[in-house]
Amino acid sequence: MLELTTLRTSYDAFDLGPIDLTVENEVLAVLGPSGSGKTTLLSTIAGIVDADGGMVTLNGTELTERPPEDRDVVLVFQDGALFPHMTARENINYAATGATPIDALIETLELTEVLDRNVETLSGGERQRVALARSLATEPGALLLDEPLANLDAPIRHRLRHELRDLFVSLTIPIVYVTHNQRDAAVVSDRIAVIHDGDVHQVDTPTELFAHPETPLVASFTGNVNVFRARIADHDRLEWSGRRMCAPIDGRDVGQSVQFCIRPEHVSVVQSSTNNPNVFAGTVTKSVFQGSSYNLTVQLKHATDPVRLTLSSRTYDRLELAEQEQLRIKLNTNYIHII
Amino acid sequence: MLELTTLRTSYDAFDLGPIDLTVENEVLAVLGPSGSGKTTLLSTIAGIVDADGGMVTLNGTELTERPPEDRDVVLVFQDGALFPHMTARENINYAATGATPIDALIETLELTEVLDRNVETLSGGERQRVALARSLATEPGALLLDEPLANLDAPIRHRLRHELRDLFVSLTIPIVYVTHNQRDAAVVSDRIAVIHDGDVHQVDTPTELFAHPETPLVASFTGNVNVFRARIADHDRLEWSGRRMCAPIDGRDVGQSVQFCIRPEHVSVVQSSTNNPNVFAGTVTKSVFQGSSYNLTVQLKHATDPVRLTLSSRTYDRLELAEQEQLRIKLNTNYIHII
Amino acid sequence: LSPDWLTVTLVLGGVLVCYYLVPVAALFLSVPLGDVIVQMSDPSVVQVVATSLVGATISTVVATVFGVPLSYWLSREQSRRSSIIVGIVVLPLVLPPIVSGMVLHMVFGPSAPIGRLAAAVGVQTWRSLLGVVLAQTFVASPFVVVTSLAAFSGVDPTLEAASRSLGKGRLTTVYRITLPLAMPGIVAGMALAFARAMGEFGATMIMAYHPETMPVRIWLAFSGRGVDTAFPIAILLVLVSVAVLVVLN
Amino acid sequence: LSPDWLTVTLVLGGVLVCYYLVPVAALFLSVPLGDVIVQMSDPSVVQVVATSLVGATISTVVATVFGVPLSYWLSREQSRRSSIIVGIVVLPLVLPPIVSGMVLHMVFGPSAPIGRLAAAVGVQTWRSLLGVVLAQTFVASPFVVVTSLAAFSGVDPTLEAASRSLGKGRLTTVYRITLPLAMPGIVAGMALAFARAMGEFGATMIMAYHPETMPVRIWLAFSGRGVDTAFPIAILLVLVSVAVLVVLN
Repeated sequence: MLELTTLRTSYDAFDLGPIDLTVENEVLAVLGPSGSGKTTLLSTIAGIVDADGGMVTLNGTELTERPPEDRDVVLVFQDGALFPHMTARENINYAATGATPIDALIETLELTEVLDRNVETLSGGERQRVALARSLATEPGALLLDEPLANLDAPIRHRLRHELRDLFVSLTIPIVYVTHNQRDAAVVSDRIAVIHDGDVHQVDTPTELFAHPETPLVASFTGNVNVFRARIADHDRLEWSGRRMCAPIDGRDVGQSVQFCIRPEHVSVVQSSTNNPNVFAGTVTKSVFQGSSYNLTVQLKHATDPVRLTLSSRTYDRLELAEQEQLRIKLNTNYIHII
Repeated sequence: MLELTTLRTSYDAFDLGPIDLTVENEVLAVLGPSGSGKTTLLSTIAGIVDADGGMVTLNGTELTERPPEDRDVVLVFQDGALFPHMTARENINYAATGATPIDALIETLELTEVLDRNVETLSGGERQRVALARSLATEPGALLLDEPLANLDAPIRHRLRHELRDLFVSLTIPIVYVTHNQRDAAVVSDRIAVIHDGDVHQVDTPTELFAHPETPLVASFTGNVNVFRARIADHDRLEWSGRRMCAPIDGRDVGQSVQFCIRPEHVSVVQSSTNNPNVFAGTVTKSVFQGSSYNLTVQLKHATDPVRLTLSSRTYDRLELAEQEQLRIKLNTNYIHII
Repeated sequence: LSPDWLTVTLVLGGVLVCYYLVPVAALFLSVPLGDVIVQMSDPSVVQVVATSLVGATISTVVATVFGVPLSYWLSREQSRRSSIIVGIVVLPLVLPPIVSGMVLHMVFGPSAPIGRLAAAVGVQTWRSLLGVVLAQTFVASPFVVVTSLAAFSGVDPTLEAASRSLGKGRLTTVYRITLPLAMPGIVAGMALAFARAMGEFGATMIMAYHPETMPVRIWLAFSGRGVDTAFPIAILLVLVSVAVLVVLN
Repeated sequence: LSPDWLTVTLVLGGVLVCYYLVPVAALFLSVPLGDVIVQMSDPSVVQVVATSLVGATISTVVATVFGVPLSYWLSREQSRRSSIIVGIVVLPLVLPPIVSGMVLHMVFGPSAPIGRLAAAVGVQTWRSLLGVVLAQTFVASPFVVVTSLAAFSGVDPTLEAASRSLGKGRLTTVYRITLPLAMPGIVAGMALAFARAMGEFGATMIMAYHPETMPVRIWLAFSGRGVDTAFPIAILLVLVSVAVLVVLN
């Protein structure tokens, strides 16, 4: 178990923390935009950047004052940080403690072919796998990864993302995985911590985080782009721009001003005209093909802010929608989330 | 109209072409993985890299032998290539021909605030907008863009992608937009050219390209990951691992070996057991949450290769699927594409 | 670094730094500044300083005019030919100055072909201000070429490509983009060349023992004549060197 | 570049390149190689070459032992203090050698405190091999420090961080990661220092006129005694310089 207790540091005029996080033998993804302090956090845990305050402990042992080599924590750098004067094999052997069965590692990571190549000649994906093998060869007590997929092409990225997940599950150590990509975070991790401007905003399982963001910032960074102001109307209704609709109010005070959000893929298009309070009429102002789906922007009659929705191309084709078309959309009560 | 006729070049031991492409007053996205020759292609059109053969013409004028400054074609470099010793305003004025209303450009691109800032202090998105304003200030006859969104964070990237599309539509010149991101390509362009190893594999509208890839390579690079071998059984059926199913055969020879593909989001889950030949029974071997959707890997009873499908979290929640669960999937005839 | 290793490093390094610093400090502490200023008004000292300044200035200008275009060309031409030329440019930098003086003497000396030819039309290429300039230019001008070359190479060629793609020709691009960005490096090279020319001793001793430059006068002072005049000249040379260091940062 | 501009550039640059190359070529063409080899067996020439080689070797070793740890420390310490030290290290590089000799003479000369102290215990710091080494070290050792510093700075600190994160201590990291990666630069610095020490003239003239080094002998030859012995020595010095150039590439 890796524990960060009110961990603080400042680096290059950037203040990180105080941060409290507990990582069991699980994968914790740290999700945030560039400049949010993700790399500084990893460097502080690894001991490469000194902490200004707080504590890092691994399985009960305090690491805060120890040099990086005595922490039993390995950091995998963004570009791999392979030693350029060594082959892939030499890189891995450099780190090996002798106790680890290196061969199994090399096989798992499919490195047999590239072992004797100069690391400068490896592809991005191969470099990352060598870096990972090198790190695991030390049999670390915890593993830290800094955007391992950042510089890879989409197809390789997609494959490696799933391979990493499988590998991580087979290790039973705390793993911290830093990324700015919400999909990487969702696929790879057991829990996600959203970080912004050096502070942790929310820690939750991927499904919880994406469905129930606690702040508008977390909502926007997890693709939850429909965030609207509303007021609690009664015990099960929200008043939104003069219209009342059903929503999970969860005992909030009537009259309270709130924000609610709904993910674009949770907004559905309904064809029959009903009296459902959660169905709204509007006009498609923009329709954009995105490869595997369509993004629609809908201007509702009763509200000023437009609603964004994502439709699979299958649904889109069936509905025969187009720009300036009238339609009815439904905000399903189950997917409305009040912040 | 920008025309490339059997254009060839070699650069850094990489051979590009021969390439034939015609770009009307439209946006042509050039989509390919890194190292596929995208940047070399742009550099050759702009005259920064010499062509080894073939021709570049713009509105009937041959450009092939002209220096870059006499081509009336502007290349927007990946990182913007802003002049670091000038402010944003000076960068734009450097390029201005005098004839263009710079002010309108600055307003459209929301640059008023940053005009007098040193360009080194600008954010990635601001740099790209300054680079774009600078390029448009020359009133070019054609615009070339090299991965303008590559180094931006997801939310900014998403916004700028749509802004670029609107801007491009307002210009009536040939625009070539190079990217390795299929979503960027789909949103921004009128047509997409898929390039790989220096050759153009397919040129088509985004919807056509994503639905009807002409080669397995195009299929895989556009996220069309389900590609299977089959045989034409009769005038409207395909034989796939011993099972016959309906498919758009389009008069191919009976007995011919083919490959067919279907996008993961076009595979649906059906609940009732029917006699539909396109419904197959299988087991979920893997289920991965991806932020806004779930990726399922399904092992069918009759076939060896697994089928990948994407379900919206709404559908996924309703079906209450999990790993090792039995289910039936349907490959809708309309979405099966034979290569 | 274990503490011991760091200590060893700092002790070894400290000895070296003291070895550089103490002698220079000794120069400034040995003579009262007042005396130095008085000696500076000695007409023979003024003459020597003037010769050095004029020679070094001419050498620097010649080096800049001939060298900067060459270094721009070298920075943009990546070929076997250009790397041979870079080798030739670096040669005078690693050649001992006394050898430089000797080889120049074999071309421009009183018994050498060009030297005799020039003398025939009334220009003396040795034991003259021209001789001083010839020696200083040979030794100092490579600094301009090498430093400007590094400066030009540091200017991203993408910026030049961008400028040309924006419709500006090569000349405009060089003047408005490349030169401004390379300027700090070019100025640094000129400063280094000027300082090297001011301090030139070996080649000057052979090519132009007369008219005396500052380093030659220091040598003469030490070999017997007017030791005192060496101090203001040495201090002046140290100040020029320090000024160059400041320019370089 | 319009064609005219390119022509002007190449003409100006060509003049400069010829100015570097022709005198050096003249040296090699002036004397038959056979004569040079005969002169090389002159015992006085052998003695002079030996003094230069021994002196330059000692200076290079001293510079490496004292300088490389310092430059590693400088490359990893980013502070005002370290940038002042870099300034002090560069000072001897821009100081005219004759001034270097003069300031060393003020500390190690016959009438200077350390010089007298050393003489009292029987060690003569001037007009001796030690004097040669003192002069050469002062002038040449900064090349080792500056070049190694650049080499160490070129080693990505991330690689050191990675090594330590993999459980290796600082010493292991330096020996197995940093030093191997910086080695080409360190060797280049040693080569430059060796060449500079071999060619040292100005400081040696003041600190150790005797025993004669190769540059001093060339000067003596030119000022009257045995001109012929200057040729093999000059050619040898040119060859050392060219060898260094080859090492640098």
